[in-house]
Amino acid sequence: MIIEQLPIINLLLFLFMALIIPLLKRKPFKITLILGFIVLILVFISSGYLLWYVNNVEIISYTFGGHETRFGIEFLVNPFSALFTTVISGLALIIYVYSSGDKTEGIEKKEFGRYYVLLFILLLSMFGILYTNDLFNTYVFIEILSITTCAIISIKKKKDTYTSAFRYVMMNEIGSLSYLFGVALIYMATGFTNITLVSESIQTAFSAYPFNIIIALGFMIIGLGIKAAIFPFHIWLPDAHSSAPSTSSAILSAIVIKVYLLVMVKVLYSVFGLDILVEMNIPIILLILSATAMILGSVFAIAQKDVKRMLGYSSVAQVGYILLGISLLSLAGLEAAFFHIISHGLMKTALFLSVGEIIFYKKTRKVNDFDGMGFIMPVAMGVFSIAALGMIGLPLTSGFISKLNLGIAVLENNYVIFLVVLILSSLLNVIYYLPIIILAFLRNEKYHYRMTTIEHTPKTMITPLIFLAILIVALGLFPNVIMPVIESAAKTLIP
Amino acid sequence: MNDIIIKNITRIVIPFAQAYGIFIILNGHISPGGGFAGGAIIGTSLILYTLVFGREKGKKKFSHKMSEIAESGGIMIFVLIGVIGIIMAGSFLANQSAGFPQGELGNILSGGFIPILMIAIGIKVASTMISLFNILIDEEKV
Amino acid sequence: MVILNIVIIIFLITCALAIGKIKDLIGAVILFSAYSLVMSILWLILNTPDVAITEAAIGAGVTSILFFAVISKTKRYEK
Amino acid sequence: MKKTIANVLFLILFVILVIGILQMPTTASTNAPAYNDIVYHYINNGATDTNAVNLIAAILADYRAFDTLGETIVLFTSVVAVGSVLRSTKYDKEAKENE
Amino acid sequence: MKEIIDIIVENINYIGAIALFLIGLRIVVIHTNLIKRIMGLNIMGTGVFLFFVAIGNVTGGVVPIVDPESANVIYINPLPSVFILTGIVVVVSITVYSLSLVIRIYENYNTIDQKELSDLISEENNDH
Repeated sequence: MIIEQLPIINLLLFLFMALIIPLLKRKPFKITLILGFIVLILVFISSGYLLWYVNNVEIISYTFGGHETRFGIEFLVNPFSALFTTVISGLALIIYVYSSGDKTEGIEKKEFGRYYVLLFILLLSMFGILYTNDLFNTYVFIEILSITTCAIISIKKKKDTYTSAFRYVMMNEIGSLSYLFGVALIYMATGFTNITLVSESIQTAFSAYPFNIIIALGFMIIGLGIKAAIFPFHIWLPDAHSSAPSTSSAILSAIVIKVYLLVMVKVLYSVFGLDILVEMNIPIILLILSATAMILGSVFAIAQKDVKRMLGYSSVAQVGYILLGISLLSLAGLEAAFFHIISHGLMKTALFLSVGEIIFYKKTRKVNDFDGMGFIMPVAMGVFSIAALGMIGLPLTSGFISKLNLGIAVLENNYVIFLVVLILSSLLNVIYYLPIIILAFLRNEKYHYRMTTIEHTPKTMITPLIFLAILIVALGLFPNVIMPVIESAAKTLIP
Repeated sequence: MNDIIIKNITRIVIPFAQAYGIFIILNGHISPGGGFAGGAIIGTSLILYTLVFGREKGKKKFSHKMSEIAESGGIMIFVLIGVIGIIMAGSFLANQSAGFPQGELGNILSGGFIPILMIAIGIKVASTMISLFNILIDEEKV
Repeated sequence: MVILNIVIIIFLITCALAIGKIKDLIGAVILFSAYSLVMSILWLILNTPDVAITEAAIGAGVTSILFFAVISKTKRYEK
Repeated sequence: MKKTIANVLFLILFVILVIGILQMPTTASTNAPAYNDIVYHYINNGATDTNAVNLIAAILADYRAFDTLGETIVLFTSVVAVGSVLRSTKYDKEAKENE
Repeated sequence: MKEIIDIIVENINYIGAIALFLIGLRIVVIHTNLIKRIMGLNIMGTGVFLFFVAIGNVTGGVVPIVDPESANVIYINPLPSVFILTGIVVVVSITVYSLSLVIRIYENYNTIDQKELSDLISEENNDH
C-alpha cells in the first residue's frame, strides 16, 4: 500500500522542501541545508527501494485520483524509471553536498535561498518526467525543467550569463513547443495521451494516417533534440554550460541533458515502437547525426581555451555516444547507452566540480593556467585526471567499460564504420584531455616545493570529489554490479 | 498618473472587475471559467490599481508579504487536498472516493474539492500576476 | 460562421506578419494585443469559452501590460 | 539574401505541413479519432463522477488535477526565477530593515 | 478549383495554426530584436493551441457543460481545452522570465538587438 505512494511522496518531499525554504528565511541557513540533505537522503533511499521492488516484485502503476488509467494521469514505475531516478537522486546528493559548502562559485550569498528552491523544483520535474506515463504531463514537467534550468544559469549575476540564458530559453521554448505540436498530432491520430495506450494503437493509426505519425515523430525528435543538444542543435550548450555556476553546470551537463535523452528513448521506443522507426529509416539519420556529433564535438573542444567551454563541447560529443547506442535499436546498444549515461554522469560531475573548485580558488579558467596545478591542488586535480582518463576511455575506469559495450553493440549490428568513428573520437578526446593532465602534473618542476602545502578546502567540497573518483574506478572494475539492473531497464523498452 | 477621470473611473471599475473575477472562480465548475481566468482578471485589476494610483498605494493594497503567503498558500492548499486523498482513499487527489462532500449537481456547493481547488488556483494566479508585474516594474539596478 | 472563421484566420495571419514587419515596438505590442483579442473570439466560435476568457485576460491583458512595462525600460524603436 | 533563403525554406515547410495536414483526420465531427471512448466516458459519466457540471472544470481539477498542480508549480517557479534575475539587493535590504 | 477551395475552407483552422506556428518560428529565428523574438514565441504558442482546439471542435457541437434535461446534444471534445488552459499559463511564465532577462541585458549592454549584442560580446572576448 505505502509502496505505491512512494513515487508521489518523493515528488511531494521535493515540493515541500522548495516551499519551506522561503519560510526559513530568518533562521540560519544551516537548518535549511540540513533539512534539504535529509530530504535528498530520504528520496535516495525510497527510490533505491523502489528500484529493488520493481526489479524483484512487480511494476507499480499509480493513477491519480483513483480513476481508471484511461481517464486520469498514470505514474508508471518500471525498472527503467526506477533506475534513473535512483541515479539522478544519487548524483544530486553528491552535487548538493558539494554546493552546501557555502562557497558555491559565482552565486551571491543572498541568492542561496532561491538557488536551493530552484534546485529542488528541478529535481521534482526530472522525477516527474521519468515517472509519468502521459505525454502531456511530460510536457508540463519539461516546461518546469526548462524554466528552472535557465534560472539556475542566470542566477549567477554576470553580464554574459544573461545573454546565454536568453539564448537557452529561446531554444528551449522552441523545443518544448515542437514537442507539444508532436503531442497534438499524436492525440489527433490516436485520441490518447497515455503512452501505453498510444503504443497499442499507433500501428493502426500509422496505417490509416501515415503523415500524421511522420510529422509528429519529426517534431518530437527535433524538439527533444534541441533540448538534449543533439548535434545540429547544440549551439546553445557551450555558452550556457560555461557561463553557469559550476554546480549548475554539473547538474545541467550530467543530469538534465540525460533526462531529455531518456524522454527521447521513451518516445522512440515506447510511443512509436521499433517497427515504425525502422520503416521510416530514423535509425540511419540518428546514427549519422551521432557520428558527426562525436567527431565535431571533440574537434570543437580541442580549439577551446576556456576549460568549461571545452567540457561543454565534450558533452556534445558524449551525447553523440549515447545517441549512437540509442539509435542502434538493439538491446546491447540500449544497455551500452544506459551504462554510458550513468558513467558519463559520474565523470562529467567529477570534471565540473573539480574544475569549479580550481576556478573558485585560483580564479582562472584558461587551460594554459593549469600549469603545475597538480602540486597546488592535488585532490581536485587528481579527481580531474581520473575523470578525464575515464573520458578518454582508459581501462580501469567506467568510461572504458561504456566504450567497450558500445563497440560490441556496434559490431553486433555490423556497423564497422561507426567503430572507426568511436575510436577516432576517443583519440580526439586524448588530444584535449591529456595535455591538461600533463601540464598539471608533469611540467614545471618549480612547483615541487609546494607539495607539502595541501589545499585547505572545506570537507564538504573534498569528500564528494573523492567519492566520485572512487565510484568511477569502482564502476570500471566491477561493472557487473549494476549490469543486471541496466539489463532489466533495457528489457522494459525492448520486449 | 494624476488624471482625475482615470482615477475615478478606476475606482468605479475595479470593484466590478474583482467581483466578476470572484464570480468566475466560484462558478468555475458550473459555468465557463475557472481558476485561471478568474485569477487573471483579479490580477489584472490589481495591476490596474497599481498603474493608476502608483506603486506605493498598490503596495498597501497587496503587500509583498501577502503575495508571498498567497503564492505558497495556493500550492499548499493543493497539496493538502492531495494528501487528504492519499490518507482517505489511497491515491493522490482523490475526490469522490476520499469522501469530500459532493453536494447537488449544478449547485455552487458541489463537485467535492473542485471549488476549493479553483479558489486555490485563483489565489495563486492572481498573486503571481501582480507580483510578477511588481518585480518587473521596480527592479533594482545592479 | 464559417466565413467569420476564415476572416478571423486571415486577420490573425496578417497580424502575425505585421508584428514581424513593424519597427515600432509599442505598435507591435498593440498589434499583439489585438491578435490575442481576436484569438479569443476565434475560440468562442470554436466552442471553448473557458479558453476564450483565459486568453482575453492573460494574453490580451497581462502579457501586453508586461510587454509595455519592459519596453518603457528599454528601447522603443527597432533598428 | 539570407532572409530570402530562410523565407523560401519556411514556405517549403509550410507547403509540406499543409499537404501533410490534408492527409490527416481533420473532420470536425464525432467521427474523428480523437473523439473516442474516453471522451464519451467524460461526457456520460463525468458529471456523476465528479459532480461538476462543467466538464472542462471536472477534467482540469479532477481527472487531470495533477497537470494543474504541475502548472501551479510553473507559476511558482517563474516568480522565483524572475525574482532571482531582477530582485536582489533591494529586496534583501528591505527585509533587513524590517527586522 | 472549387474542390480545392472546399478543402481549404474545411481545414482552415489547421492551416491557420500551421501558418501561425511557422510565422512565430520565423520571428524567433530571424529577428534580431529580443522583445520581438519573445512575441514570436507567443505567436508560436497560440499556433499550437489553435491546432489543439481545432482537434477538439465538432461542427454543431455545444460547450461541454452537461445539462441533464436536454438530450441529444453533441458536446465538443473537452480534453484539448484542458490542455490549452495549462499551456497558456506556461507560455506566460516563460514570457515573463525572458522579459526579465531582456531588462538585465539592456542594463548591461545598452542594446536589445541580438546582432549588436553578439558584436559587443565578441569585442569583449577579444579584449581579454
